[in-house]
Amino acid sequence: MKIKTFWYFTKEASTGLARNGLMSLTAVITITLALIILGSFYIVVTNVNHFTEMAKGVLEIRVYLKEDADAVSLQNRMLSFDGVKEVKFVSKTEAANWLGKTLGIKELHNYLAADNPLPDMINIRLEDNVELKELTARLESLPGIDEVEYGKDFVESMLLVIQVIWVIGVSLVVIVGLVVLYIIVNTIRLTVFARRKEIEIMKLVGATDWFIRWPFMLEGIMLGMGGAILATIIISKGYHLLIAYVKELAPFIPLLSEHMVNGGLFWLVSLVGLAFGAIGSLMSIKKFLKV
Amino acid sequence: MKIKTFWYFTKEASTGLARNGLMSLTAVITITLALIILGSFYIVVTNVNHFTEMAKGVLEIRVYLKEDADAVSLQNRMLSFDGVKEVKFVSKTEAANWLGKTLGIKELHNYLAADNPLPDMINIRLEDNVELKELTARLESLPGIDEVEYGKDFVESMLLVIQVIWVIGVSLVVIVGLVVLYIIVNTIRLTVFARRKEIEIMKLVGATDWFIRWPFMLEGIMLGMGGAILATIIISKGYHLLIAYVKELAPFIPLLSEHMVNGGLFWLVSLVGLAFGAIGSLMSIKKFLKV
Amino acid sequence: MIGVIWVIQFQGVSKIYSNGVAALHDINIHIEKGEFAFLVGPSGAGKSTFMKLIIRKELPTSGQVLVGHKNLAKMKAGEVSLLRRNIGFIFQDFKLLPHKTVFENVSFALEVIEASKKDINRQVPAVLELVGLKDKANIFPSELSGGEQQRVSLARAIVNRPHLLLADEPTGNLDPETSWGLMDLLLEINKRGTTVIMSTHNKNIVDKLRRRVIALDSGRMIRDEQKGGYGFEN
Amino acid sequence: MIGVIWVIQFQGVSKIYSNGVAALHDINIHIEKGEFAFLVGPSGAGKSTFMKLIIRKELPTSGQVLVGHKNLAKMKAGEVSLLRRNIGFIFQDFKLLPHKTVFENVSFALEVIEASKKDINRQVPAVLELVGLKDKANIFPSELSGGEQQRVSLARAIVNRPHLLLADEPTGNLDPETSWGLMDLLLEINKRGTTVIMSTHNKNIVDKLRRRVIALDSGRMIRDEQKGGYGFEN
Ligand SMILES: Nc1ncnc2c1ncn2[C@@H]1O[C@H](COP(=O)(O)OP(=O)(O)OP(=O)(O)O)[C@@H](O)[C@H]1O
Ligand SMILES: Nc1ncnc2c1ncn2[C@@H]1O[C@H](COP(=O)(O)OP(=O)(O)OP(=O)(O)O)[C@@H](O)[C@H]1O
Ligand SMILES: [Mg+2]
Ligand SMILES: [Mg+2]
Repeated sequence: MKIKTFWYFTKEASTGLARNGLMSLTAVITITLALIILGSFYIVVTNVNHFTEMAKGVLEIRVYLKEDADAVSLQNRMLSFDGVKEVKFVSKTEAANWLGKTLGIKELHNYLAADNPLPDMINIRLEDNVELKELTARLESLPGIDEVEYGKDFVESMLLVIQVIWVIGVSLVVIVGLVVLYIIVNTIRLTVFARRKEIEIMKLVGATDWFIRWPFMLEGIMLGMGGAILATIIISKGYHLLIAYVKELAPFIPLLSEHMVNGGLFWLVSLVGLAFGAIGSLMSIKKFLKV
Repeated sequence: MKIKTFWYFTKEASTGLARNGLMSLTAVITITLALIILGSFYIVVTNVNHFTEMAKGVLEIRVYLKEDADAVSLQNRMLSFDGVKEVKFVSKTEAANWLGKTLGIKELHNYLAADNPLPDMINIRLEDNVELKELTARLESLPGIDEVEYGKDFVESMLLVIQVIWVIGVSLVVIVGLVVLYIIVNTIRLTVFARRKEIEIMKLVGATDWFIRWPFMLEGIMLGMGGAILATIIISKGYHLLIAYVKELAPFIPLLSEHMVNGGLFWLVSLVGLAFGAIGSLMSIKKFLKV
Repeated sequence: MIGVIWVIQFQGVSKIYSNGVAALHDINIHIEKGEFAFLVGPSGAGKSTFMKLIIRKELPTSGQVLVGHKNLAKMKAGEVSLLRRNIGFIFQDFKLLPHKTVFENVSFALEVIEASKKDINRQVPAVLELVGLKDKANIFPSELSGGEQQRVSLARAIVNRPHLLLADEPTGNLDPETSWGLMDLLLEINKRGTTVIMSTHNKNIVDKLRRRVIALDSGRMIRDEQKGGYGFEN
Repeated sequence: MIGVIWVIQFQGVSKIYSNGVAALHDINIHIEKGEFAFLVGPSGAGKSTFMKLIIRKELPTSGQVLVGHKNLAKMKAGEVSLLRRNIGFIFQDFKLLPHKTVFENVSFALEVIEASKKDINRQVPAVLELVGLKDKANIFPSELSGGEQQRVSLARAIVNRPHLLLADEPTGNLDPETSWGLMDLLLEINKRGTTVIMSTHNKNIVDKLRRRVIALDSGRMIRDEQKGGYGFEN
C-alpha cells in the first residue's frame, strides 16, 4: 500500500463518519455506554477482590502453649510450615489485658490482673491457599502445644466465600465483557448494513476487497476509540465522585484509589473498543463484499 | 382506526422484521444482551441488599444491669423505645457459660463457674433506622442500668456501610437501567436509519404519520419483546446455575431463591424492553417523517 | 378532497435549493382540471422541481403554489397526506419500496386510504395486468428490469384513480412500443377527467400528440403553447 | 490487463435468476475490440442482464462469457477487480455513491487504481467539464436532477480511459440535445480504440448512427446486424 493510499483511507474513514453524522453519533454513544458498563463492572469487581484479599489477611489460628513451651523455637518452626504467613507471640499478660479491656467488664479485668488463668499463645496469620486440616495436624504435633484453636467453621466459610466471590466476579467480568463486545460489534454491523449498497457500488467500480475494507475498518476503529475515550473519561470522573462520596460518608470502606484503577480501566476499555470496532467492521463487511 | 387497519399494521410489522432479517436479528441480539446486563445487575443488587438487610439483624446493644435491677419491667420499657426491635435477657450464668465456651480456655471456664464476676445483661436488637445516640441516652437514663455497651465504632460503621451500599446499589441499577435503555433506543434507531428512504416514499404516496408510525412502533415493540423474552430466559437459567453452584460450594451464602427474583426480573426486563422498543421507534422515526 | 376543483396555479414561484442552486425562477402558470400538459426542457431545467412543488415535497422559496385554490405552504400535515393520496406520481427514480413486492408496492397506495381487502384484490391485479406485470406480482423491485420498475411506479400512481397524475419522465426506460402503450393509458385516464402533467424528453411523443407544452430552460418558463411541439431544435 | 485483447465472447449463455426468471437464453455472440454495438429490445428483454454478465455482477447459469479469452466464471476476486477497473459502466440506475460528492464519485474510479493526486486533479475536472457538470463538482448526487446524475455516471465511466465501455440506457434521462452530445463523446472514445456497447431505447439515435445492432427479445437474440436500425416497428 502506498502512503498516499493510506492517507486516502484515513480521509475516507473520517469523511465517512462525518457524512453519516447522525448514525456515527448514535453508534459512538452506544459504544460509549457499553464500555461504561464494562468499566464499571471492572471497578466493582477489582474493589470486591481487593476487599476480600484484605479480609483474608484477618484470618488467624490461635495456638495455646503449655507452661514450659519454648515459644521462640516454636515460632521459627511454625514459620517454615506451608500456609503460615506470619506468627505473633502473645503472652498471657497481654492476653488478659486485651480480654479484660475488650469485654469491658471491670470485675473480670480486676480478677484477671490479680490471678491470670490464661495461657501464653501464638497467633498465626494464614496464607491464602492454606490447607487448614493439614496445618492444624502439624501444629498439634509440635512439642509444648496445649491446644490449636481456629474457629474452624468461620475460617473455612470465609475462605469459601472468598473463593466463590472471586469466581463469580471473574465470570461476571468475562460475561459482561463478551456482552459488551457483542453489542459493539452489532452496533457497527448496523451502521455497515445501512451502507451495504455503497459497498456493492465500490466493488462494481473495481475496488478490491481491501480497498473497501480499510476505510470501513478505520471507521470502526475510530468509532471504538471515540467510545473508549468517552467511556474512560466518564467512568474515571464517576469513580472520582464515588470515592469522594464514600470518603466523606464512610471513610473506613477501603475503596481502591483512582490511580490503582485507571490504568487497567484505560487498557481494558481502549483495547475492547478499538479491537472490536475493527473486528465488527471486518465481520460485517464480509457479507457485502461478495459482488 | 379500523380493525382491518390494525391487522394490516401488525402484518406490516412482522413482514418488515422478516424481510430485514439480518438486521432484525442483530437488533434483537443487542437488545437481549443489554437486558441481560440490566437483569444481572438487578439480581446482584437485590442480593446485596438482602444480605445487608440480614447483616443489620445482627446489630445489637448490650445493657449491663445492676445487681438489684428489675429485668422484666426494664425489658418492657425498652421494647417501647424507638429503634428497638427485640430484647433478650441474658443471666450472668448464661453469660459466664458462653464466655467460657467461646474463649475455649478451660481455666477461665472453671473460674467463672466457681465465682462469677459478670453482671446480668439485656441484649437489644435494633431496627434499621435507629438513632443510636438518642437511644443510648434513653437507655442510660433507665433505673438499674450499670452500663450501656454497643461497640460504638462497629455498629455505626456497619450502619453506614449498609447505607452506602444501598445508595451505590440503587444508583447503579438506575444508571445501568438508563444505559441499557439508551442502547436499546439507539439500536432501534440504527434499524430505522437503514430504512429512512422507505419512510420518505410512504409519505410521498400519501401515508399519514400515524400510518407509518404504527408498523414501525410495533416492530420496535416486537424487537423489544423478543429481547426481553430471551433475556429473561437466559438470566433465570443462569441464576439457577449460580444458585446450584453456590449451594454446593458455599451453602451458607444466603442467595435469594429464584422465585423471589424472577417476578421482579420479568417485569423489569419486559417493561424496559417493550417500552423502549416502542419509544425508540417513535423517536427515531420522527426526524424522517418531515417530508 | 373530493369535490375540490383540481386547478393548479403557480404564482411568481421561485425555488432556490439550500445549496444555492436556483431551480425555478418566477413561474406563473395555470393548469385547468382535465388538461394534459407536457413539461419539456433540457436536463436540469427544473421539470422535476416543478412537479415536486405540486406534491409539496419541496416548498417554494418565494411565490405560491395553489392546488384547488389552496396554498400548499399553509397546509397542515394531515391535509398534505390527503392531497398526496389524490395525486398519482410516477417518480423519475421510481421510488419503490424495496422490501415490498410489486403487488404490495401497488396496493400500498390503496392501503393508505384504508381500502377494503376486496377492492385491493380486485384493483391491483387489474392495474398490474394493464402495465404488463401480472407475472411479476410477487417479486421485489430489485429483481425487476429498469423498464419494469418504471411500470410498477405507473401502476401505483394510477391504481387509486387520482384526480391529478404527475408523470416525471415516465418513458425514460421504456422501448418505443411500450412507451406508446403507456401514452395510450395516460390519454385514456385523462379522458376520464384526470389532469395529467408529464415531463419528458421524448420528442417523438410530444410532436405527435400535440398537446399543451410548457417549456422550461434554466428555471425559466420560455414557452407555454396549446397543441405545441417539443421544440429545442438546433 | 493492459495488453489483453478486449474481445467479448458469449458462448451458449443462458441466465436464469434465482427467482426462476429466464433473462437470457442461449446467447452466442462475438464483439471485437474497437467495435461499437447497440443493444436493443423491449423492456425486460435481457439487455441489462447481458451487460451485468460482462462485468461479472452476475454469472451465467449455463454457457460461458469470455473477456479477452478469459472465462469470467473462473476468475479470482483480484482478477475481477482488475477487469472492472478496465471497464467503464454507465448503470441504468446510475449507482452513484450517496455520501460522496460529484467530484469524489468520479475520482473514486481513479482512487481504486491508486492514481496520483496530480492525475486526479487534472482528469476529474476535465471530464466533469466534458459532461457539463463543472459547477456541480462539490454537491451530492441527491442534489442533482435525473439527467445530471446520469452524466455523473458517464463521467465516472470514462475518467480512467477504460478499454471497454458499457452504457446501459445512457440517454434515458437526457433531452435530445444532451443525448447527442453524449453520443458524440461515445463515438469519440470509440474512435480512440475503446470498445463500446450501449443498450438503448432511443430509436432516433440507432437509426441515424447505423452501427452494429444486437436485438434481444424475451432473452433470445433475434437479430445481429452490422449498420442496423432500431427495428421493432409495428
Ligand atoms: N434536492 C436538491 N438540492 C439541490 N439542488 C437540486 C436538488 N434537486 C435538483 N437540484 C438542482 O436543481 C436544478 C433543477 O433540477 P430538476 O431535477 O428540477 O431538473 P430536471 O428538469 O428534472 O432535469 P432532468 O431532465 O435532468 O431530470 C438542477 O440544477 C439540479 O442540480
Ligand atoms: N436481479 C434479478 N433477479 C431476478 N430477476 C431479474 C433480476 N434482474 C432482472 N431480472 C429479470 O430478468 C429479465 C431481464 O431483465 P433485464 O434487466 O436484463 O432487462 P432489460 O432488457 O434491461 O430491460 P429494461 O429495458 O426494462 O431495462 C426481466 O424479466 C427481469 O424481471
Ligand atoms: Mg428531472
Ligand atoms: Mg435494463
